[in-house]
Amino acid sequence: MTTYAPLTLHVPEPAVRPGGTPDFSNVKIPKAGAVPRPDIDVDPESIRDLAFSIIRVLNRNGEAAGPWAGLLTDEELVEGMRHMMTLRTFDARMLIAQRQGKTSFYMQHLGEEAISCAFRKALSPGDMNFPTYRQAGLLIADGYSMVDMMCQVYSNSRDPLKGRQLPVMYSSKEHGFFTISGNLATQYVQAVGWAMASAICNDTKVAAAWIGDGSTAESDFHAALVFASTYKAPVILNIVNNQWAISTFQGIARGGSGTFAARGLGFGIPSLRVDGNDYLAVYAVAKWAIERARLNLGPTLVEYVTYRVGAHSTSDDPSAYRPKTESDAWPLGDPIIRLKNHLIMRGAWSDERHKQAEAEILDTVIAAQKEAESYGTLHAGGKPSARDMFDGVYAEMPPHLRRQRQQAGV
Amino acid sequence: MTTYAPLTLHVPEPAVRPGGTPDFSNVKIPKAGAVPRPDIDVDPESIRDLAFSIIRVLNRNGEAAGPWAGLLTDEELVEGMRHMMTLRTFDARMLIAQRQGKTSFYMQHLGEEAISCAFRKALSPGDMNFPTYRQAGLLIADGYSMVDMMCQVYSNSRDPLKGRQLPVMYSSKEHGFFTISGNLATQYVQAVGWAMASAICNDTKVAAAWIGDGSTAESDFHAALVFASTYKAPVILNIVNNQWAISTFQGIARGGSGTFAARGLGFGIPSLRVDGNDYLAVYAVAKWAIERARLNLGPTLVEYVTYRVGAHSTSDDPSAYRPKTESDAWPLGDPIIRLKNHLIMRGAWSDERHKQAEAEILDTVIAAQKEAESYGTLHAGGKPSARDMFDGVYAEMPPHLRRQRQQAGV
Amino acid sequence: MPRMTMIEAIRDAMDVMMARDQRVVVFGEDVGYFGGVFRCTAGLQQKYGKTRCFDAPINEAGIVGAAIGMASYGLHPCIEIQFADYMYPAYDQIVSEAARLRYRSNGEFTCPLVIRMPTGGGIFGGQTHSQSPEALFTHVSGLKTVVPSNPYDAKGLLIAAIEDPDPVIFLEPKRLYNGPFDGHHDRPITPWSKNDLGEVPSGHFTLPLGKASIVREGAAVTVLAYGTMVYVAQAAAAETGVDAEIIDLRTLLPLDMETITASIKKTGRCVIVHEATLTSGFGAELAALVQEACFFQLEAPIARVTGWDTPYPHAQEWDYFPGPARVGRALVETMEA
Amino acid sequence: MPRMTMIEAIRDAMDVMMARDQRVVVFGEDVGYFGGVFRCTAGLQQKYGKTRCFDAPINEAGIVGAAIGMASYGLHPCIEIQFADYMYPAYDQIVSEAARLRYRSNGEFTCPLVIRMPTGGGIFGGQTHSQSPEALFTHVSGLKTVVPSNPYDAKGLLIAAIEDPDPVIFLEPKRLYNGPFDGHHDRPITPWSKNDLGEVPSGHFTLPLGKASIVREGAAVTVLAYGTMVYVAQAAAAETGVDAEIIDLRTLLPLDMETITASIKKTGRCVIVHEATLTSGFGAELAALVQEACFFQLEAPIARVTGWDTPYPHAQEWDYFPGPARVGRALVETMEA
Ligand SMILES: Cc1ncc(C[n+]2csc(CCOP(=O)(O)OP(=O)(O)O)c2C)c(N)n1
Ligand SMILES: Cc1ncc(C[n+]2csc(CCOP(=O)(O)OP(=O)(O)O)c2C)c(N)n1
Ligand SMILES: [Mg+2]
Ligand SMILES: [Mg+2]
Repeated sequence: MTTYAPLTLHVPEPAVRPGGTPDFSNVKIPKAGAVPRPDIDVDPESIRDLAFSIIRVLNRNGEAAGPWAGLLTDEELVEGMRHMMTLRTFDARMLIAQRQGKTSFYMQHLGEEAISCAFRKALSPGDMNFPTYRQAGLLIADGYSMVDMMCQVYSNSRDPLKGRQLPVMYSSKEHGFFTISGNLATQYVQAVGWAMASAICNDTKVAAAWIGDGSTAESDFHAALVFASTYKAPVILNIVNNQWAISTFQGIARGGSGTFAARGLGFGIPSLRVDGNDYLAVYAVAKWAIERARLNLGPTLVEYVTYRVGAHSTSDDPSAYRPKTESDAWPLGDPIIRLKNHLIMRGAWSDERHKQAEAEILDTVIAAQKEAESYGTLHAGGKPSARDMFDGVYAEMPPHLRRQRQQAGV
Repeated sequence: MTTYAPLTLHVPEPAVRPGGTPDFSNVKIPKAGAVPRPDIDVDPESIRDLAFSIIRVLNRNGEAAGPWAGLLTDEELVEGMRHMMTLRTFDARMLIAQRQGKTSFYMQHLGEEAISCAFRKALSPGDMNFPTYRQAGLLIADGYSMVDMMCQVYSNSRDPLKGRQLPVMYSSKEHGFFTISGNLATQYVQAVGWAMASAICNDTKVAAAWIGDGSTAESDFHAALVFASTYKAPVILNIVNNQWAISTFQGIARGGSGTFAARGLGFGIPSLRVDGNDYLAVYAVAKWAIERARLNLGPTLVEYVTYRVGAHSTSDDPSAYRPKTESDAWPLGDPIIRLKNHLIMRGAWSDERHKQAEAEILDTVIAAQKEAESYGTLHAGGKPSARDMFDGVYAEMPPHLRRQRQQAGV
Repeated sequence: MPRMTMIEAIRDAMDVMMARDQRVVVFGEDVGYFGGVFRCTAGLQQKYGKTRCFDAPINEAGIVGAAIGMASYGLHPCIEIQFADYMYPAYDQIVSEAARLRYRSNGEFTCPLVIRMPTGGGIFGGQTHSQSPEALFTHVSGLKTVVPSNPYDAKGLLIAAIEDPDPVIFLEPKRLYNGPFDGHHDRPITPWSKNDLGEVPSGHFTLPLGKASIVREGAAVTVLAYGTMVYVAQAAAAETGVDAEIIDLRTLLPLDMETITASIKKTGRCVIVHEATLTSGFGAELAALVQEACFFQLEAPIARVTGWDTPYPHAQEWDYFPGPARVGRALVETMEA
Repeated sequence: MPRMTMIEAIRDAMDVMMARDQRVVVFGEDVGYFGGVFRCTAGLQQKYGKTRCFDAPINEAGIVGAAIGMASYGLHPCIEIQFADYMYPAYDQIVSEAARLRYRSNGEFTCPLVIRMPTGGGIFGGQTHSQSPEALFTHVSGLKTVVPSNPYDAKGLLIAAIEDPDPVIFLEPKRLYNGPFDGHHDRPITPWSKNDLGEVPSGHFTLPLGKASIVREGAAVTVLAYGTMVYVAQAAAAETGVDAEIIDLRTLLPLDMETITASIKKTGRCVIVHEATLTSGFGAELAALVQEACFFQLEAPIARVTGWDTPYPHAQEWDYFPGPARVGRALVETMEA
């Protein structure tokens, strides 16, 4: 009989840890424009390789290249850039506010702004997103009131959610933004159910599910893919791969598959990877996937390759687990700078206009913040009442809750 | 703006329902011997097509063909056939016993005998199976006492599990057979954990996880693949695709992927499909996968293509949801007949020897049954005590349970 | 009035609602073409088409999760979990999502969803086909929990549940599907066709969620029970001769404390019966509430008769099941205390 | 004796056990290189290598499921669920598998497994970082449930849990990680380094699972509490002047009924305090047991002071949290009843 060497457990590790030199040489990045654009009714089997590539439009010179380019006008691109800048400014202000003790917690989008901002523009009114906590761009790009957002962050007297939810867990039916759950991945399959309902009702609305790289490991991810695949639900299954899940690098969730998009292959779902820091590429792929859904061709899985430049949340300090300069080494650059360069190259933008826009946006955000703070912050000023705490557990308050509210004396 | 046609929900349906003519023309069956046998350390990416083919050894003429053939001696094959015949006879007797009211419930293997019987022979002592309720061949082929199995089925005074478990939910650590759970899929990821433990301890034992086609839809299936892929656990991930999950055809679990083996592709796990009614093919593929695991090359996913000829369980009547003659039309034949023909062709067997073996086996099974029944059946004769019910909830009985046992007066 | 089994009454409730309301959809494992392993949805796919009644993949989290998405869209899903023992994979979706959707979105998104599941033992189903997990639902704010004990109630309560704007857990004691069962497993069984409670109005009618029913009036001791235990309690009262007032709770949450309190103020004694394990079972909550509301009227400790704190065994089913002998003993002891 | 925070004591318990026993492995989300979001496992990977302490994918069912497989192999996993609020996806593995392995295999396969999870509110964590799901564990036969309230207990109980041959749920009140907390959120916080209970022996020692501790002797009323509520109860007693005997249960299951009963037979009154929602909370079981064991000694209804039956809100955290004012009121009312 053969004798075998002892087994050993493989525990994946990121290439570099604090103290080391950032290294993304393992991230294979195809040239902008290199990946073909398949027909909308393509056989998923024939585009398996798209799950292992990266669809890119903007090249290093800021030019738009290839078959996925050419969908947006200058005005639309300028608007897109304003959305991203607004989101970044919003984040910066709320981070400071949190540090000032005006709220308990905040989560920013730094480096990932293109994804939610561009995706929103590819949707139609009536469509529904089932977002995670890192897609506020869906709201900004749809014109949701920043004051309302801030009131939610502050849990103040005008908080649309009456102080019940953790900051950034927004909800806006009107803006196609499903109430965020703090529990990871749970909403991925709800998005599929919502899309199935649209099909059952013979409507034309589509749903977009959102999840992070780390959260694809959750079992609800599987439930979503099974249901989407079986019932060909009109849903876009978005995976935002920002390389990190708190302190855990994406290799722990991804394991031996080269990419997260590969997960879709086992379900016969067309699975694409896209440069998540490229507004044009995100928009183009989103458009393609949304069109497929709306034409009843079923689900599409999209992996957005990006990098979480900031901390996971205000409770996190990434210098404990990754090199401080890792984000500088990230090869896909910054989504705002890349779009800015493209617009300048197109002659539709300039450094001065950019500075001016920055100033304007800062003013707008500060004005919103002033207004929001006039309605209170977490520990000061107006706040939701204790009575609000008892409302809305049920449509009609049952006797035991009424009794408890009485006991609470509110 | 484009106007879109109303969406519609796609609900998959089997090709035929009762009243229709069975039709398996959609099942593409490659020739025996046609599928190559990759090197044991093959790059999973390079054998993706194996997830869409079927590895077969025995052809229509009963010959063994191709690169997966030639692993077993005549004696081993005869032994394998005896195991399958024993399992089939065991099932037949227990089915009758259930109908006679000697137990509450039974589940048979009809048509699927090759899978567990052949797989067990490819394992080594110390390896562990995490089976479902349809792999009793793992016990039969390992020489576990049929009397003990029957005592479990009867929940009698000699039931090794003291009447606590539903019939067929065997447990035998000695025979590498993990205690079966009535809950589907839960044990798939436990198998991965067990395999990880073997690697953590630098042992050389491997684990085999088992699941049915329908149960791959469960979320724990995903958990298992994620953990197996990430930690390269020494585990074989078996999927028994017998076409049905109670009344539900496999298309509901499978959705748009062509096969169940395809599920492994998204995890970088080598994924093979094999003719589950071909003892030689099952053995060969099991051997390959087990060798990979033991050489620390990580997990392998194997889909066994077979057909559940009998009812799901004694509580089920399949004529309500599929044509009565569907099993006759099943293109992969019967595992016992196919192995018998092969052995006869090899000159190692004959019709007479087969009949004789049948008679011998029946005698052995009847003798075991007599002995088992002498220890009681569910409603008559010896039975586990009510005291047994209170034991083993914890290693040591806590005070509240002692009090309850007292109250019960046992 | 037509006579129905509990299965037929449940099916009829869904049938009535699917006919009245396009928003009602039904799905679950084996519920489509086949009509469910207990046949509760038989014929519905044929009648309403396969986009309103269909088979689901075996993924309870997915079934509930997809249903939540549908409910938030505006549908009213009425879904089946094949056995209550298999609801655990869906527990996160139920607790963290269905139950809190309305609250956390301040009413923007709601979840009108009914989750049906067969519950309880008495059919030799062993550990994984016998459980009674009601206490795991009553602990969760935002859920309602219903346990009918007869065909009439089952239909009226199920229609009310489907019409309810919030998630309702609908637990169906499977031992009652075909007839009442008083725990005397060795005696012949009476089908619902021979029982008045098998008389079920056709068409639409509802029973309010949150109203108990007094199934036996009595002066000596109040028995709180639901599901199968309602019949066991009746047998125990008959056999011991204890003049028990037996209350069938029907809805565990919201709970009909008015009816309970009134009865105990009258009798001064209380016995609680359920099939689930004792510790942290729903009986604990009942005992806590009763002693709080009726402390000064109580003349004896509140007794609980329940399943033991062990998994539900296969062979020892009748040792585990809280049958009429055990309930009877508790009645007598409570009278003597 | 060294002074430790509760985090350090918990880490020390794992450290001691990993050094003594090769079978002890530690894993969970972010517990490897980084050492856990609450830093409970900091340094363990460095010390014991990454096959004994490692990061897990974000899949709680997978974490528990894999750990069950490891435990059945012979390891003693001590795993972390990042917040108790995220244990629901693993609930099936805990209830249907870990808890029943020994029973259903008649002892052939066992599950020596500790599942640690931070629990409770008080850190503005909102609905999904504040829950106290202990009652969902105490209802499940086969599990033990432990809730330490200070560094000393945390270490002794965690070592006992790791050495236990059966699955133990180890709930860590996160509000106590860095110091005791009596509910006066507007007052400065005392760290464990200034508290005697922060004195923790180095090396190996255990406290038995199933033994409560009397943290304040008193004659007027017995308070049953655990975790954070132990300090709230102490504050309430001090502030109302009610001579309460306060029992820190430490282990909910097995429960130390002896200590409880002895105290209530002495005081004749009982107030139960927990942070979890009221209905079907563990307080219900306590009330049911107490009224059963001490019916004839009780002079007033048993009161429960708990979180309300709503999700744990963000802004209204201190309206939800059962603070010293509410507990004090219950003490006074119970004395006056
Ligand atoms: C069910 C569940 N488990 C764990 C957590 C704690 N948690 C919050 S965010 C997070 C990391 C998520 O990473 P990823 O999915 O990559 O998203 P990202 O934060 O990078 O956008 C974890 C583990 C949670 N919220 N829910
Ligand atoms: C979690 C869970 N859900 C549902 C069931 C009920 N159930 C038992 S067997 C079965 C069908 C399983 O089909 P498959 O996985 O194909 O295995 P097969 O019976 O064909 O071998 C179902 C739905 C269960 N046992 N556990
Ligand atoms: Mg991430
Ligand atoms: Mg099957």
